[in-house]
Amino acid sequence: MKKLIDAVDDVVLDALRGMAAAHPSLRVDLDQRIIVRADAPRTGKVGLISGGGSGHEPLHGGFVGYGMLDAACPGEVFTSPVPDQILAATTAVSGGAGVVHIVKNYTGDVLNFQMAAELADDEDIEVIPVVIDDDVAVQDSTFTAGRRGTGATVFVEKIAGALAEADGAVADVAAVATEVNERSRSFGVALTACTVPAAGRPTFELGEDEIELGIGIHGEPGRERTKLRTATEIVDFSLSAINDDMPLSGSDVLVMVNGMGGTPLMELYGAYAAADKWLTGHGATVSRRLVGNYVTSLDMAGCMISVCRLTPRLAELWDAPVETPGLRWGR
Amino acid sequence: MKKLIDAVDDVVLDALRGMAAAHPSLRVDLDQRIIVRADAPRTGKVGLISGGGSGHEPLHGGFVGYGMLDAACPGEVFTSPVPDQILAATTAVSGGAGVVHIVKNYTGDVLNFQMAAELADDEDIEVIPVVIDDDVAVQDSTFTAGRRGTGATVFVEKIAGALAEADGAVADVAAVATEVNERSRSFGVALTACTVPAAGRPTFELGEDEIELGIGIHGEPGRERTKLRTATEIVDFSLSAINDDMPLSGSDVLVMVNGMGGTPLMELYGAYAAADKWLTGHGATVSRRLVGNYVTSLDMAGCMISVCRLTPRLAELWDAPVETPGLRWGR
Amino acid sequence: MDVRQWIVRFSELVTADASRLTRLDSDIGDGDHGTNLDRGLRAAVAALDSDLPPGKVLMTAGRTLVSKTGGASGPLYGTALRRAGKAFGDATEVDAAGLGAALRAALEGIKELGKAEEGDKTMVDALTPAVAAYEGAAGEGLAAATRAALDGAEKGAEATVALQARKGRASYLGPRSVGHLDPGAASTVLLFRALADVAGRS
Amino acid sequence: MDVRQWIVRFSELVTADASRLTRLDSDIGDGDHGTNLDRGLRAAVAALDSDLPPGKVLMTAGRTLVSKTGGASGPLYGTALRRAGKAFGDATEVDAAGLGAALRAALEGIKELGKAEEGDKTMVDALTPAVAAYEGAAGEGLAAATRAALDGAEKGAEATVALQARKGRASYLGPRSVGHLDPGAASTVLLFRALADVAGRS
Ligand SMILES: Nc1ncnc2c1ncn2[C@@H]1O[C@H](COP(=O)(O)OP(=O)(O)O)[C@@H](O)[C@H]1O
Ligand SMILES: Nc1ncnc2c1ncn2[C@@H]1O[C@H](COP(=O)(O)OP(=O)(O)O)[C@@H](O)[C@H]1O
Ligand SMILES: [Mg+2]
Ligand SMILES: [Mg+2]
Ligand SMILES: [Mg+2]
Ligand SMILES: [Mg+2]
Repeated sequence: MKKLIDAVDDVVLDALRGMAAAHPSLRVDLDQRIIVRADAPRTGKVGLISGGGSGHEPLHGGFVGYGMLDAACPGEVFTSPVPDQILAATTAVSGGAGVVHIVKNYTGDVLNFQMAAELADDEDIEVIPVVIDDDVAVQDSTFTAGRRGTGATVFVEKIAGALAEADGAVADVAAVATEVNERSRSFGVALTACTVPAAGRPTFELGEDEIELGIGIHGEPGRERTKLRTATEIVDFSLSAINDDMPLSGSDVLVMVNGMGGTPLMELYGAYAAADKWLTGHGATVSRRLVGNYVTSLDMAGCMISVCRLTPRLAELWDAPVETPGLRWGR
Repeated sequence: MKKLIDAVDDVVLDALRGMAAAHPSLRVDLDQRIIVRADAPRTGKVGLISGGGSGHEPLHGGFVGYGMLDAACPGEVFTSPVPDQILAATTAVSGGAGVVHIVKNYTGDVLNFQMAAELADDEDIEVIPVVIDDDVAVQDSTFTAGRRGTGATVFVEKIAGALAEADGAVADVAAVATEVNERSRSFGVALTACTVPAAGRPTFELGEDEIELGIGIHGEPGRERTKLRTATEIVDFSLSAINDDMPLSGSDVLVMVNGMGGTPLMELYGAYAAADKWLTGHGATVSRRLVGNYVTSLDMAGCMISVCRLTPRLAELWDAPVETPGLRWGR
Repeated sequence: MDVRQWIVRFSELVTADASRLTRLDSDIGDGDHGTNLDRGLRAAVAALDSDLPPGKVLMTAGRTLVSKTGGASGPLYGTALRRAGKAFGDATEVDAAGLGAALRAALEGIKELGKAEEGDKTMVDALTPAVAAYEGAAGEGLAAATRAALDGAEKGAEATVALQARKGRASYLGPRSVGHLDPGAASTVLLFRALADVAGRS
Repeated sequence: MDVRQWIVRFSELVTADASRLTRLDSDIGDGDHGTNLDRGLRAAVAALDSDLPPGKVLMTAGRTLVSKTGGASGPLYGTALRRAGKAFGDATEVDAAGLGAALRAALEGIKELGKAEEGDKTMVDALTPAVAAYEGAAGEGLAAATRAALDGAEKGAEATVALQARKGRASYLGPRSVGHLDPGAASTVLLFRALADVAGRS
């Protein structure tokens, strides 16, 4: 394993040190391991926080700032944060108007956020959790832990963040987050596994001509291993899986062609070309898009496609100004 | 070789298709292979264009837009564009006030841009070329082709773009580009080689515990192969090389910790922490920075550090609004 | 029996086996189970005060696991130890019956929090037969009962290989989760090995 | 001799050897020389009109190489062919003296544009002895002279292995460029092999 790191045990802390030094608009607490907007808390503003394992950068820390998250709590690599940390973030952003927790649907994340919410309740902070579960590769049934939270998290954080910035009430911010989650779906494909620093070897072995369909964002293998396919075939397969679950025809959509960390932007643009063509050919109107690395899985090669069926109100909130290290426009 | 592509011969064209579909603010000519601001040419505005081999995305196409480039001409992967293409870009952005060519110092780029400038001259378009040669890994002597143009290209394109946007005269835009180049230095380190699609195998072989010091951005090996070092050691080595060439103490600096394409953002932030510490410890003041993938080398793992010694005027031009797919603030 | 030694021994065994646990988690999860538990247990051991009664020791260990581990296993093992601690109440000695009640409480705590049933391919599959075996042998004293529990945990864990996961990350794999040992069940075996080691000493 | 056949044959040889040229360029450059030249020459062949006089054929081929190849080799080979074409002027036949003047012009064009001298480890190192050998044997006729030129190119190319590069990308490697054959010198050998093949036929 070759990584640009000092020591496997310090990767998260060192990254936080870098965030602290690079972004004066953020307040990074290295002991608590939280990244907070420098101007938080703002009295009367709903606090919006998220968190999860590290290794998905820029998610979540890179989305802290004006018009998006108020704080992020990064856990160890691919490991959910702990309750104390989530509580510290919750307290730091609480402006008296309640706090919304954006939680990706993984057992560890859900349990740790749940425990943090109980602790926050003890301190009389109202917390509403919104669980993101957009990954159509997983069956949502009583026989699984439910769908995973993946790419749509970016959509939710941006749109809910815009409403919170515009002084939306806590119930409304949670409601719009839920609405975005319900209107969004994702599907991911890996060309290579990733290597967790502490593990030191790839999370799975894949042949030179094999890919994994339906992967998550934690280096876990997907639903199915198959022979290498072209970018267009991969994109079409992904969008078909999404469309089967949530028909897109007639919709105005926001689409993200997201790199998993190790795939060059040049290839992501090629994939975007295929996605745009597929969507247009299937009756959807693509009005907004992101192409790049937004929800990564360390150095994994591959891509994840996320689609959100917009409403005029969601489109407006998406377009609202945002100023974070990872997403910025309008200011 | 596993890549998210359709066919090795079409990667550049497919990426351009994606750029065209994703960015309505750009006009992409698939035949000429140029990416142009939709609002170009603007009468009386100096045109600013750049180009070079593909595989360095977001450079250069991702830096076309308000406050930066007017057009980019991407060649094949790691291959300079051809004169006709550069001429087409030059003509497309010529608003009668002259055009500045930002050329990275490689024999191929220099020769092709030179031929294009001669063709432009035939059409009575004044062209001033500015050659970027910021890479301290290469000796600038009569025994080499001179220093390579690498990371500082982003600094030059942003700052010269700001002046051009503010209606600077062609000689002034070229002069500020030259000034930024002279005040900037870069040094890069590779943890892995990259794979050019058409070649189908890594450009060089590196052992599990080896790295290359002083690499360029074309997958070529560096000056020296050495054992794996920590991120802090790599950063310190890089900054020492820069500092030896251009003393930084007492300067207000803009620094970029640039990923080569395959290194996770989390690691780049860790490297940034080390860079910030080194610079501060050596008497420099870091007032501005970029952390991320800006000048890449396909899927290569590693990083390149670029430093520019700012003046108040350069800082102001850096801070001016920019709106491109790859760099955006202020609007 | 000194429950502090139980946690210390559990931590030692997890440290020794961390890379195996992580490898098991790579196969059907996200490759962090050994690292997680090792980090959490080291912190728990550091937080333990030797002069506390058994109930307090376990509650402290549980709280620390929750605070320091992260992932699914942190809250689950943490809650288990806290519940076990609560079950001891103010008791100053650990006897076979008291430990039995504590283990039962731990199991119930995990099931309540994680909503997993036997057969879902989780730590519950090792814990359930372990607790049952303990209860069956409790009359024969601590050493024998904890040995039976270890035996139950091992058999239960082994049986997860054939199962398809229905909880936790492995469930995302669907049928591909079959044929792999559940990492949480594997670490539960270490929990009971530690217990048998420590109970056997006294 | 039909210069159009020369370009066609050069293109065939480059296509057959493209991956070797690219591999050589990977070692001390950026791994695109074979791809570049193959793309450029295919375009040049497609642009050729069979009814043109030799000078025009070479000028067209040169212009197309410049337009379609990219990289350093595109402008260099393109300029070489254009200069060679110019040297032929309006001649309708290719004789040994005419070809000699054209080759000399090609070499000068490359040196002027690229500013490389012999010993810099570039295509100039293959071209220079090739042209010299041609000139030495020009009196013996086209077939013999082009065979001598090929021989010179091969020897010159081989000699680049021991050199340290001072021009082009390989110069960035400093001493590490020693021990590798220069890719441009290798493709220049193919240029002269194509010439010998075609001149030998007629
Ligand atoms: N809902 C659940 N109930 C009981 N145990 C569970 C549940 N979900 C996961 N586990 C256990 O947790 C283990 C994984 O722990 P760990 O890898 O530390 O956390 P994570 O899955 O968050 O990475 C699994 O092997 C399984 O035994
Ligand atoms: N200044 C120069 N003069 C002559 N030949 C050169 C010069 N620079 C490079 N070359 C030749 O060009 C070859 C590389 O061509 P190619 O790989 O197609 O272009 P690039 O270096 O732009 O990728 C080198 O092997 C060398 O022979
Ligand atoms: Mg985990
Ligand atoms: Mg090249
Ligand atoms: Mg795990
Ligand atoms: Mg080359």
